[in-house]
Amino acid sequence: MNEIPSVAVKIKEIIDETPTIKTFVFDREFEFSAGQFCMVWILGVDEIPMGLSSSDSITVQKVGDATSKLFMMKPGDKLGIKAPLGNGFSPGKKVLAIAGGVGAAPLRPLAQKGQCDTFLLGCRNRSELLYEKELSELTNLHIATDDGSYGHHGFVTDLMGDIDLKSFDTICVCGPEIMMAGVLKVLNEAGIAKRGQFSLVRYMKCGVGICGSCCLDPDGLRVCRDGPVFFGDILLKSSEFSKYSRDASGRKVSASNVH
Amino acid sequence: MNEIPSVAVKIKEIIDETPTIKTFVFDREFEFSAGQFCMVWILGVDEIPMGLSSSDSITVQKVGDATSKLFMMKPGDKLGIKAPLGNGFSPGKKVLAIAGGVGAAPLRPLAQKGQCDTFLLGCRNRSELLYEKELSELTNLHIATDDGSYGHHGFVTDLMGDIDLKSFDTICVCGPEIMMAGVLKVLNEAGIAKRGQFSLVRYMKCGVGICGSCCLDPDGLRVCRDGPVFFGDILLKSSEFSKYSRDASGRKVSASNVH
Amino acid sequence: MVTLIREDNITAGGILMDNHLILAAGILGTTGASLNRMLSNGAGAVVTKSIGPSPKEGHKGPCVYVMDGAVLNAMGLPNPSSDFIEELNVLKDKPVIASIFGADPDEFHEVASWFKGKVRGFELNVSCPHAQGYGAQIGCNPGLVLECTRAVSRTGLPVWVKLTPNVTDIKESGIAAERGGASAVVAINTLKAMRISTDLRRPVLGNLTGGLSGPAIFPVALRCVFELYKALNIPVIGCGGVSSADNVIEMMMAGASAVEIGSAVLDRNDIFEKIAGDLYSEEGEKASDIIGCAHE
Amino acid sequence: MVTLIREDNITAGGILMDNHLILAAGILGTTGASLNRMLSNGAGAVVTKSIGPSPKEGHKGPCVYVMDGAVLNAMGLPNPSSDFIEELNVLKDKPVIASIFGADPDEFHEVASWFKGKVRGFELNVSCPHAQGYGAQIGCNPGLVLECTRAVSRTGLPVWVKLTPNVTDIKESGIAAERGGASAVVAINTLKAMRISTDLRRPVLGNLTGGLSGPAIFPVALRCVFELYKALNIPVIGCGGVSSADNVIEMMMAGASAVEIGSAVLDRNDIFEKIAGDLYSEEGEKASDIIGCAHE
Ligand SMILES: Cc1cc2nc3c(=O)[nH]c(=O)nc-3n(C[C@H](O)[C@H](O)[C@H](O)COP(=O)(O)OP(=O)(O)OC[C@H]3O[C@@H](n4cnc5c(N)ncnc54)[C@H](O)[C@@H]3O)c2cc1C
Ligand SMILES: Cc1cc2nc3c(=O)[nH]c(=O)nc-3n(C[C@H](O)[C@H](O)[C@H](O)COP(=O)(O)OP(=O)(O)OC[C@H]3O[C@@H](n4cnc5c(N)ncnc54)[C@H](O)[C@@H]3O)c2cc1C
Ligand SMILES: Cc1cc2nc3c(=O)[nH]c(=O)nc-3n(C[C@H](O)[C@H](O)[C@H](O)COP(=O)(O)O)c2cc1C
Ligand SMILES: Cc1cc2nc3c(=O)[nH]c(=O)nc-3n(C[C@H](O)[C@H](O)[C@H](O)COP(=O)(O)O)c2cc1C
Ligand code: FES
Ligand code: FES
Repeated sequence: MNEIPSVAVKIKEIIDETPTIKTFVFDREFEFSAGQFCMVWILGVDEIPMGLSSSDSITVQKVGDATSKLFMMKPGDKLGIKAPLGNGFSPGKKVLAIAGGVGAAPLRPLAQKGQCDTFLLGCRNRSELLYEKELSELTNLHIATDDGSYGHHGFVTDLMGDIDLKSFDTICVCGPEIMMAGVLKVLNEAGIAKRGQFSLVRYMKCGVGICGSCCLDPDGLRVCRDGPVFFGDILLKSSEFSKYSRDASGRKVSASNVH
Repeated sequence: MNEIPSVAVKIKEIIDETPTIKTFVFDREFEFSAGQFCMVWILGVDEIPMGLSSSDSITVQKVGDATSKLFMMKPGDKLGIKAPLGNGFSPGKKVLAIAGGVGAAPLRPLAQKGQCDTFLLGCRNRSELLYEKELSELTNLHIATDDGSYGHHGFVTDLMGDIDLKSFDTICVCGPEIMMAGVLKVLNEAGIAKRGQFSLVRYMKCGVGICGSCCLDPDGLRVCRDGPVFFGDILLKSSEFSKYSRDASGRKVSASNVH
Repeated sequence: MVTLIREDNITAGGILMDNHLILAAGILGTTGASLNRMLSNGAGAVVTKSIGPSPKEGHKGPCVYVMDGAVLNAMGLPNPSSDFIEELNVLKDKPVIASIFGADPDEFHEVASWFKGKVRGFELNVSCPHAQGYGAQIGCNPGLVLECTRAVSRTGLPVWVKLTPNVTDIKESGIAAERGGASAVVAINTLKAMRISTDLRRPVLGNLTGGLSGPAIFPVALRCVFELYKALNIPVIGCGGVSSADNVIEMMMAGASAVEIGSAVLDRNDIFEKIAGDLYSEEGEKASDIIGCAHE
Repeated sequence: MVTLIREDNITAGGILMDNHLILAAGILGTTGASLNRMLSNGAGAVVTKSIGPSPKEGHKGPCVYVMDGAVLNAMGLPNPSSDFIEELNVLKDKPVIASIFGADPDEFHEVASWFKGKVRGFELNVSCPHAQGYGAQIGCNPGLVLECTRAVSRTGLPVWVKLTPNVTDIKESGIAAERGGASAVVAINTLKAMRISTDLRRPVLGNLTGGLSGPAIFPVALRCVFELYKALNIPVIGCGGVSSADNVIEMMMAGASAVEIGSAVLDRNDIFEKIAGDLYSEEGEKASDIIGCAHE
């Protein structure tokens, strides 16, 4: 086995993206491909998985202990980063990205690398919109808000009707699992489930593929090592996707609690 | 640190060289340069250092427990060999080899590789003569016996007077330490101590340079790792060479007990 | 290389398995699907994540630190407790061993009772080096080891006792397990260890110290197997740092009847297939001729 | 990388040395010349081969087995006993620590008495894992550790006690040493371990089992230093698997006041020069700010 070091980084800049989301920029870059993630060690608190939102940043939604501690940090503070981990997206020629909420984070590098043609971005309301300016410059950006405060009033899946899905070789998706299930359903109906690539979230204790806390039913695929990105046809066969996940102890939690 | 494996070899052939010396031929070859040695693990008994007398053999004089056990072995029996160890000879263009007794063993590969012009071989009596036929074919061989039963009657050092020492770029020497001291004295008087390369024997416990049992005074050079071959000018400065050595416990033993 | 001939009905410590290679406890053993995957990938039997009397979330991260040739972990025995039983539904009639833990003989017995009819046997975790009140805190007390073993033996299923190397004399723990009615001992669990990030000036594990596994501990595991084989009459299952077929043979020569593999799954997920492929051959020897042969 | 600033008068456990790097006992420590060479090659102090009450030839070979990143040895404490004293003549006024062993407090005291006026202090070997009646057989008995330490303390010279990790709780041994008057504890000696040649079907050491050293044991050594630093008031000297300047810093962060280096001499004979070159710099921090800082 080869070392997976926890590299010390300094926070160089903290960007307020939305009232609940911040981007933390590090003082060093990591080689990675879009969709790969890192384990972020918040000293004295916990180590948590985060998608790389660029070669030197993570974009974090505050949801609990560790993310709250992160939100209290200041430029100059240090973190330990294990990166890159897992398998990212495999973008084809023409790529459609579909994001819900902070799910835009791991998709953003596709846009930055010029690998994304069209971007469908959904969120609760206008203030929760992530990377709008950047994405509008780099991609053909379509927006939907749950409350209609901006763009299309409704779900991001609605936007899929407006575009020629079949013209895309790859559809990269990240967001709440119920939203991703909706996307997969549309793709499946269009007969192109295989073109869909979905970035999943499961409770990760080790992040490197040894502990088993992130395994998916029914094949035992590890989200941290075999994923986090899975092809649509694989997920169609999953008895777990969009139905349940497991918590830190390994007990099942139904999908309504899955963000 | 890199592994130094104890390679299992089968004894393929046992050659009776003299009444007290046998050559054990292995079923596998080792890359080495003349003068390098191996640690021979005689199962259940001990592990002892032996010069490589060719890429697949050692030539052993029976002197004690381990060598006696070796003498009882038969073709097909197994040994563990760590090889090659230490630093061998660095032969120049024209090489003179001077051997006393079983000291011919580590010098023999020089002859086999065509790197040896002249070979002075000394031993107790005719029956103790080692490799005579082979060496006479490969080199310009001169022989001396202590009892005069063959060749020159006297010491091998006497033979040095018969040849043009200064015509040799390198003089490779192995034999009892008192004999090697004699050779070094002659070389030094001729002003060419530096051309002499001497293969030393010291009590070795590890053979790999970590335990310190084989260190030479006054510089602490390790015979197993920095040697076993040392240049004449280094040995001229040695307070230990030809005077004493140390036994298994590290106590000094005077040179009369050094073989 | 020395190889084994494939034999039918391989049993070790009273448990029938498909080959001599067993997935170690706590490695990809949290779900039935994952255990099933390891069986499909060539494991001859699998040990579950250690299950205890009540659900545990485990320690805060970092929980695992991977080094060159070694792994450090302090998971803190996260487990879903009795909820785990339903994971076994997909493993019917498969060679599954339940790893269990508790704070005392009663807890061990209670947890064991959930598994009756669902597994081929038990492995008692009395050896985890980083779980307050559990694991090694029991394992270093031979009296408690004996009592816990006896409590689970009452189930009638084979009981393996997994020992900690973090004791002055592992043979004492082994003898206690044997006296308590164990069918086998498993040696070893992890070595108590730690690393510090010099850049961050902090231990790299959330729990500060943890357990060392992987190739680095193989020589220690081998020594424990060797000592236990000599001291006990029940079989010894080797565990610790095994990452090749030759390591398996070496463990068996030291006295192991079968071998558990954990950290090596980091190298490749199909490590069991790979090792089994190298381990068995037509010209192989009988396992019984290899087991303990280094004692001559 | 974190570095140290070169300071004058570096002392640890009452012993003045030239830098924080010490040659470990039994490594190239059989002769005065060899110890001298290691000092010239950059060691800040040297520990001698362990010297006992009567000459010993040690175990039959093989005595050492070198693996990738680890060394196994069973030398069997070969030593010339009192004959060793004359080896120290070439080491006058140099930072030399005598490693000594005995079977009981009286033997320890007797051996220590030979060294008065010749060394800066003692290191008691109560930790060698493969010497019948000596070493770890004393080290795992806290009462004996205390008595032996007290016996040598009577010489008035600083006494370091080198501890074995092959015990259930190394803190107990450390506390015993502290009570006995030790100036420091050294952690750790080797881990009890073995390897078997599968081709030859035999343990690779003449003594069957031996002691594991080198990088593989670094995480165990670090944990021991960390635990002892927390439990004791006397300084801890780190030892075990150190092979780089960053390892030295890591040991010091765990609580080591200085660090011993053994097996790494296999990589390069000038390992002390190399590590010291990397360890010290103009922009370095004070050692006192680094020692124990991982305890925050
Ligand atoms: C591959 C991957 C990529 C991710 N990328 C991002 C990202 O780019 N931006 C972002 O904001 N979030 C991301 N997440 C989710 C993020 O890991 C959790 O929000 C975070 O761990 C919550 O930690 P907490 O201590 O603040 O919350 P807690 O108080 O611990 O719990 C809040 C919720 O977070 C989830 N959670 C907690 N710890 C973990 C863990 N170790 N692994 C997975 N989920 C956990 C739990 O399901 C829980 O319901 C990603 C998760 C995964 C698995
Ligand atoms: C680099 C080197 C190359 C050698 N090459 C040869 C060779 O090619 N042929 C040959 O016959 N002999 C060679 N020897 C000497 C050989 O190692 C000893 O004769 C042998 O170890 C004796 O072992 P024993 O058990 O039979 O003798 P013992 O009964 O142990 O003792 C007999 C004598 O052998 C010496 N000896 C014993 N063990 C060792 C040891 N571990 N290291 C060094 N000396 C030891 C002792 O000084 C002792 O006086 C070499 C020695 C060295 C150091
Ligand atoms: C991440 C991880 C989790 C583990 N969890 C458990 C556990 O729950 N119960 C247990 O008995 N051992 C557990 N272990 C120890 C392993 O089962 C095994 O004894 C140890 O890792 C040595 O084997 P290896 O070197 O092949 O990994 C765990 C080890 C690791 C690395
Ligand atoms: C060949 C060898 C001989 C040793 N001899 C001794 C000894 O005589 N006394 C002692 O206290 N420790 C002895 N040790 C242990 C070392 O001093 C040290 O504690 C151990 O090797 C761990 O450090 P390292 O990993 O840097 O080698 C020996 C170690 C080796 C490898
Ligand atoms: S988080 Fe441990 S296996 Fe995925
Ligand atoms: S024999 Fe050990 S150093 Fe030379």
